[in-house]
Amino acid sequence: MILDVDIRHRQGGFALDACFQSDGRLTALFGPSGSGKTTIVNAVSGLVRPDHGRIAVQGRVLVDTKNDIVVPKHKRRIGYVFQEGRLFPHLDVRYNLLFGRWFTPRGERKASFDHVVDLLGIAHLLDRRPSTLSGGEKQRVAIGRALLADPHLLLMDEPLASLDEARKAEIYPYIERLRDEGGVPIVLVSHSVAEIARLATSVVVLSEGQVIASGPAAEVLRHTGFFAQSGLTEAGALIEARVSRHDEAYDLTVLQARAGTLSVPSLLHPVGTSLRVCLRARDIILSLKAPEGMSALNVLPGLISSIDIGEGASVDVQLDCGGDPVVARVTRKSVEELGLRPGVAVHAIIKSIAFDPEALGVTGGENM
Amino acid sequence: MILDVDIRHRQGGFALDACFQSDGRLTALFGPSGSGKTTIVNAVSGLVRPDHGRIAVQGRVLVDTKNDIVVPKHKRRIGYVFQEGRLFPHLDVRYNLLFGRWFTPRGERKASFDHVVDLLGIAHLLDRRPSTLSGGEKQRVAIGRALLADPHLLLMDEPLASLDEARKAEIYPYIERLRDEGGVPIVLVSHSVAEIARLATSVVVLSEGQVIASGPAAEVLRHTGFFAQSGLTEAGALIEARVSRHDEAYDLTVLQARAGTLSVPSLLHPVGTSLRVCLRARDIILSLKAPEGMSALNVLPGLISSIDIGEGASVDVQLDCGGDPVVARVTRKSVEELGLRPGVAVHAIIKSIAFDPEALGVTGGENM
Amino acid sequence: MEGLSPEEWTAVRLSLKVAFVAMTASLVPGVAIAFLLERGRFWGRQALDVLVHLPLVLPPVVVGWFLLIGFGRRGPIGAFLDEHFGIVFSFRWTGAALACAIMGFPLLVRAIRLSIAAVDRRLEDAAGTLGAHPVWVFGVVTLPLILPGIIAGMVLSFAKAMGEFGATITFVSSIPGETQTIPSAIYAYTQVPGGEGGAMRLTLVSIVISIGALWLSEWLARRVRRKVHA
Amino acid sequence: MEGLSPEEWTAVRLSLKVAFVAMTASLVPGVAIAFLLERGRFWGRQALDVLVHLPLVLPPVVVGWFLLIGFGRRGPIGAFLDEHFGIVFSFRWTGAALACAIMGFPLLVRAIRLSIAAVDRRLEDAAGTLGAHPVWVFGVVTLPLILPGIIAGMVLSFAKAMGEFGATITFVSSIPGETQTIPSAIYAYTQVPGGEGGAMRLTLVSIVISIGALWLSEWLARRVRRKVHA
Amino acid sequence: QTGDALVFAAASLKNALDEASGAWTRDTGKRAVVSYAASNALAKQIEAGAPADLFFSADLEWMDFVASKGLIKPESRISLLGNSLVLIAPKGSAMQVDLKPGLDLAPVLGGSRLAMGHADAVPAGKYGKAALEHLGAWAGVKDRIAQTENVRAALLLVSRGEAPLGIVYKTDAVSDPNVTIVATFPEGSHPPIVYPVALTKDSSKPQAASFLDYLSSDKAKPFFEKQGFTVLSKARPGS
Ligand SMILES: Nc1ncnc2c1ncn2[C@@H]1O[C@H](COP(=O)(O)OP(=O)(O)OP(=O)(O)O)[C@@H](O)[C@H]1O
Ligand SMILES: Nc1ncnc2c1ncn2[C@@H]1O[C@H](COP(=O)(O)OP(=O)(O)OP(=O)(O)O)[C@@H](O)[C@H]1O
Ligand SMILES: [Mg+2]
Ligand SMILES: [Mg+2]
Repeated sequence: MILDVDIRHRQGGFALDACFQSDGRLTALFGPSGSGKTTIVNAVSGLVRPDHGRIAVQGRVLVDTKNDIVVPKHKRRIGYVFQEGRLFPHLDVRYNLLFGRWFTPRGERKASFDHVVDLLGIAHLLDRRPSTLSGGEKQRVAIGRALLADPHLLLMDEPLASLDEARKAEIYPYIERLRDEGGVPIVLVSHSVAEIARLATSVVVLSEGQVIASGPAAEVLRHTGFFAQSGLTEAGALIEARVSRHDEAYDLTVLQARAGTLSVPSLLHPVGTSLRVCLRARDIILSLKAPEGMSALNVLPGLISSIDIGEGASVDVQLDCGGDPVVARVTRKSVEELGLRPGVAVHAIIKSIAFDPEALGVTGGENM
Repeated sequence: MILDVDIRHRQGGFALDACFQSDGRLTALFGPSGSGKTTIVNAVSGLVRPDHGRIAVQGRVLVDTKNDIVVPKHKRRIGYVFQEGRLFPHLDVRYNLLFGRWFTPRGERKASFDHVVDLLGIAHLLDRRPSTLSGGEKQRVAIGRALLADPHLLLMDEPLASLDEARKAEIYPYIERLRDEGGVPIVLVSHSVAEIARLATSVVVLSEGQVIASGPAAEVLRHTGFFAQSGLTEAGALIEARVSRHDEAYDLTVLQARAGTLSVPSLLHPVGTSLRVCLRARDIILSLKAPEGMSALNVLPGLISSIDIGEGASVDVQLDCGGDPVVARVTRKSVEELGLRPGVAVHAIIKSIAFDPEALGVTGGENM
Repeated sequence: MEGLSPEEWTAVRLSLKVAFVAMTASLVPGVAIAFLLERGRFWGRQALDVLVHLPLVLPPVVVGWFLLIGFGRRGPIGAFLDEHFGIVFSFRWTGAALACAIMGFPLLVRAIRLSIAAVDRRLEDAAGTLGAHPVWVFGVVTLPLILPGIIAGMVLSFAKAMGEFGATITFVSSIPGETQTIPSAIYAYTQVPGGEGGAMRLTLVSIVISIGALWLSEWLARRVRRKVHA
Repeated sequence: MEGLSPEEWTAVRLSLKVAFVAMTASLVPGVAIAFLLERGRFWGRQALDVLVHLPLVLPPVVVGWFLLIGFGRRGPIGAFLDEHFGIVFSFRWTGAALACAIMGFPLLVRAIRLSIAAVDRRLEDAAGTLGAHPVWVFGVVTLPLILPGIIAGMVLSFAKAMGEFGATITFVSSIPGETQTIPSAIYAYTQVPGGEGGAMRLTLVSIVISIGALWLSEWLARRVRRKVHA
Repeated sequence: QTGDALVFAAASLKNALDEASGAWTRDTGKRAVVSYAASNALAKQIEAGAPADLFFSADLEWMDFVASKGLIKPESRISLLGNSLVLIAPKGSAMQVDLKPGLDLAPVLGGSRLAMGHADAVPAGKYGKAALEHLGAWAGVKDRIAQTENVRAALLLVSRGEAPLGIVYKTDAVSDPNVTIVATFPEGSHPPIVYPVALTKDSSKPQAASFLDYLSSDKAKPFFEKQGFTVLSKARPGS
């Protein structure tokens, strides 16, 4: 078990009672503002000492109030990207970045300074003081500082909230690599379901200090209901696919999943790479017949396995497309008009363009 | 002209040279991290005194370095939601919220305390100190503080970045009302094109201290190219529609635009309300024939007016649907396979579900 | 050890009064000058800084001597104040308070300056955008935030006033009931062989008073800190 | 006004040495005690606080007298230090430095305490999560952040040492070349007819030195502040 | 410096002793180092083991204190100097005071103060109090005195015009052009004003003894007399 948390903690009028396990290499904490995400992350990092309970990371017990074990924070080797930056004002960016390195045993200094600096686009800031940085620049330096401490666990509290999409798109693959190759498990607090869908292997959903759902990302995300309160339509199915060829004429890449082939805007990954693909429920159109003369390139035939009628106009139709689970979110009206019900054969239509970089993540092969 | 900015300013190695006008009631500043958004907002609020130039808000000159005019910040009546909160640590939430009110002439105190507190969901925090609030809670209080000062201009620097979708969905309509009814013009810094598409009437796109595009939101957003660098696919056409009826059986609302009728998940707006609808280019499928047996409820017939072939796999196809401009983003492959070219008649297909609350904003009628 | 004599009690009461008045009276000018020195960029700032520090740098007797020359009945400032406002310092407890206030002033100002330097000016900016005139910003943002420094400065000023002797006795001499503070009384004891008992007695009283003052200040500081950081 | 006599030069040099040593020597204990008082929660904290403030509360002569009793050759601490470490304070310049250090100690400690209270503890937490042991956190985060307070404390301590008279002359007398500092020399001048000139001359020297010290400290503080806030 | 004689002397002797020791050094090549402070402080320092060779006190009381602790060589003790006590007023004052029994200073002072050394602590103050008591004037002015830390401060108060009258030593009064001597207290009205000097018990430096000899010799006399002291002891044969 990578992360094993079972804590109770009071903060003024707020009571946290969180119990979850995660063996995901990237655990996303999701929940509305004030639901206790930062408190959990603080407890794991050692900034908050929980009133009761136990926290273990990769089998190492960090807190066990019953046995009076509380590992001091500097011995936890946990890289923490704070929600509010917390850069050292008296050090320039370079020394902020190198701070954790001073305290990392020489043999464990793996992260490459130049690489991290490059990735985060902060090379031109190295000699500046934090007070002269813009909001997003500060956040990038904070990410770099945590990464360069070569932590055994990385806690990221909304690290990308103030970054633009272009920058995010550059950082996502790095986080994926950390997750898959570096062997550094990550806990990510995020409000963005798209981000979670792309990055998380496990998801913990919090509400008012309680865990209301937790489990592998693919499972939690399929139940769009958890996210209904968030007014979100980013949820959907996560399926695994493999790069089968590159169509250079049209700048497309063709992926092979169990459900069928998918054409997506060209990717740099070599043929054979395993990818996780998020098929957002809201992007999928269902059709009784195979469509013709349409711009949508991806058509996945499947059978309706179940229909979850929720509140409001929308209905989640669960399909089985050659073994891959797919969810389509359509209107109740369409369900009635088309006579959709379990067992009916349909075609799931998805535009290639819908696969923006956020929807496609690299996977180590067994990350779902 | 609501906002007239023409300033040059140096900050260390960064040079801002921004010139733009906006008569939009909500002007969005968009640009990558470090492009100078906060610097512009600071200059407007009076926190930064630009080296050269002129700033006027609703005809009132705030800065004119040529004529040595610099209105002191406390006389500008500008509500500023800072990127980093800046709550007063020695005052509890209530007095933070009421702070600006002390300095507002009695007759101009229009914002209702209870209403703002309710809207932001911070009623239970009123007696707390800022240091005990979570990140999102702080941000909400900061928004409330600026609103309750009854400003003549509202500056919001990424105010919603750390808020969850549910909270955002509650706040958006309020910002719209402020924009449309209150007569308070707003400048919004945001990384989210969806947010901009929903809220902005004018957009200013910045890059490295320079304005690279500015104008009415509908126009700027149609050129998805500006956002290409942001890896975004949220751009699209903004069209105006009117609520024509509510279909209670299916929880749908039917809108009438020049392009045709649109079914969207049910809205609370009464029949006759004017709405701005964002037809995201990435959500639109083009079909040569009218589709049949498909779950997508909205089909808008139109003529291709032009095709912008960009780099990569995607192509923006501009349509004229009964006078409304519509953009569809499809693959180059589809364009060739379907033989799309200017003059060809096509059907634009959009799922009802694609119209999530972010895509639909109320408009005063002439906000585009 | 016996109790205090009535004369000693008078000295104790007088010392408390003098220290309290010295502390209170130097508060407003202290905050103002701390603000000027920390934030101001004006001609003569450096000179003002030196002036404020002088009472610390010079032997107290010299300060008393300068006070006598300046604020004495015949001194230019003293004569002016006497003529126009009827304020007399010489041989009055007010003179003792003035001497104590001046001797404690550098300590008060430094403490407040340090607090002002630590104020996050972005909060003041925020208050400005909310419509607060700089004077209001000072009153409702800066001042509450520097309260810990003001309290520390007051403690130092009060403590210094309790112990000040050289400048006071030089300026206003030692008149029982009027200007004879605890230190003057202790001084008198130390000047006669065998006076140690009396000196110790009064020293103990001083210590007890300072314990009280420190306790009070800590309590206040805790309250303030709770307000700001809790 | 004539120049200084060789004797006066000796006093000036000695005063500088004494003030510098007093300031330097009290730095480390000053920081440590400020830290203890500001952050510590231990039994006797209040007593330590009172003890640190005593030199301010008591008349300097009394402090000098306590020093004489405690650190004199016949005093318990003085005898002990002499026997075991060969450190002698009585009637040496080291004694003058000790007296000045002790008189300036409350000022130094207060300034540093104020700075410590203003440190954003979340930064220290951040350093902790990056693997820094609390001792390192103190060294690389807290200490640099409290530098302005340390500088202010050093200024106060130095200035106080330049002006300290009562405790010094009581403890180590006023032996030219060994313990006669500027203030003692000024005092001697004020005790005889015609000494005003000499007293003024030395007073001016004191003022000039304090201008230099203040200028230096401001320069240092600006550098530090630029480091932290620029 | 180890060979130099270390003299602990009352601060009021500074001018005279500086000149005397300078002359002595010129004559003999030996040096005396003088530490000037208040007599009481010096006495207590000697008690605490100060390395002083010679103690030159401004009054008998503190010399007696040291002597009672056995810290001086009694045989070396000399009452070297004398002084007299005067009543002074600011220059130009038309004040007339006759110092005879039955004196009442209160009306002369008006609403103001009589400046003098601390009546219980400073030697000049103690002598002044004794004199006023002797003249029967103490009760009348007891509440109107401004007691100073040392006699020079009392002089300053009168010299600055803060106080209309003051009691100081003649040595101080004659040197200040801003005051005039109104009257001199009769010899018998107060204990004799005496400046005793003695070698300390631990003093072993020959220079100290020779400096003491020099001070009590005729050669040193002019230096003291120039400052207004009367040299009491009979001149001894020069060293
Ligand atoms: N004092 C300064 N010295 C040097 N450069 C500065 C200073 N202040 C700001 N800058 C630079 O100015 C640029 C613009 O900053 P600004 O805060 O306006 O960016 P921004 O567009 O708000 O970015 P973000 O989205 O990250 O908040 C940044 O590159 C920043 O590094
Ligand atoms: N010292 C405190 N006293 C009282 N309540 C507190 C204190 N600290 C935190 N809280 C409350 O605990 C709750 C959880 O806070 P936490 O910071 O964990 O939220 P979060 O999930 O990180 O929210 P956000 O997304 O807004 O950052 C909040 O409601 C907050 O108000
Ligand atoms: Mg949080
Ligand atoms: Mg910014």
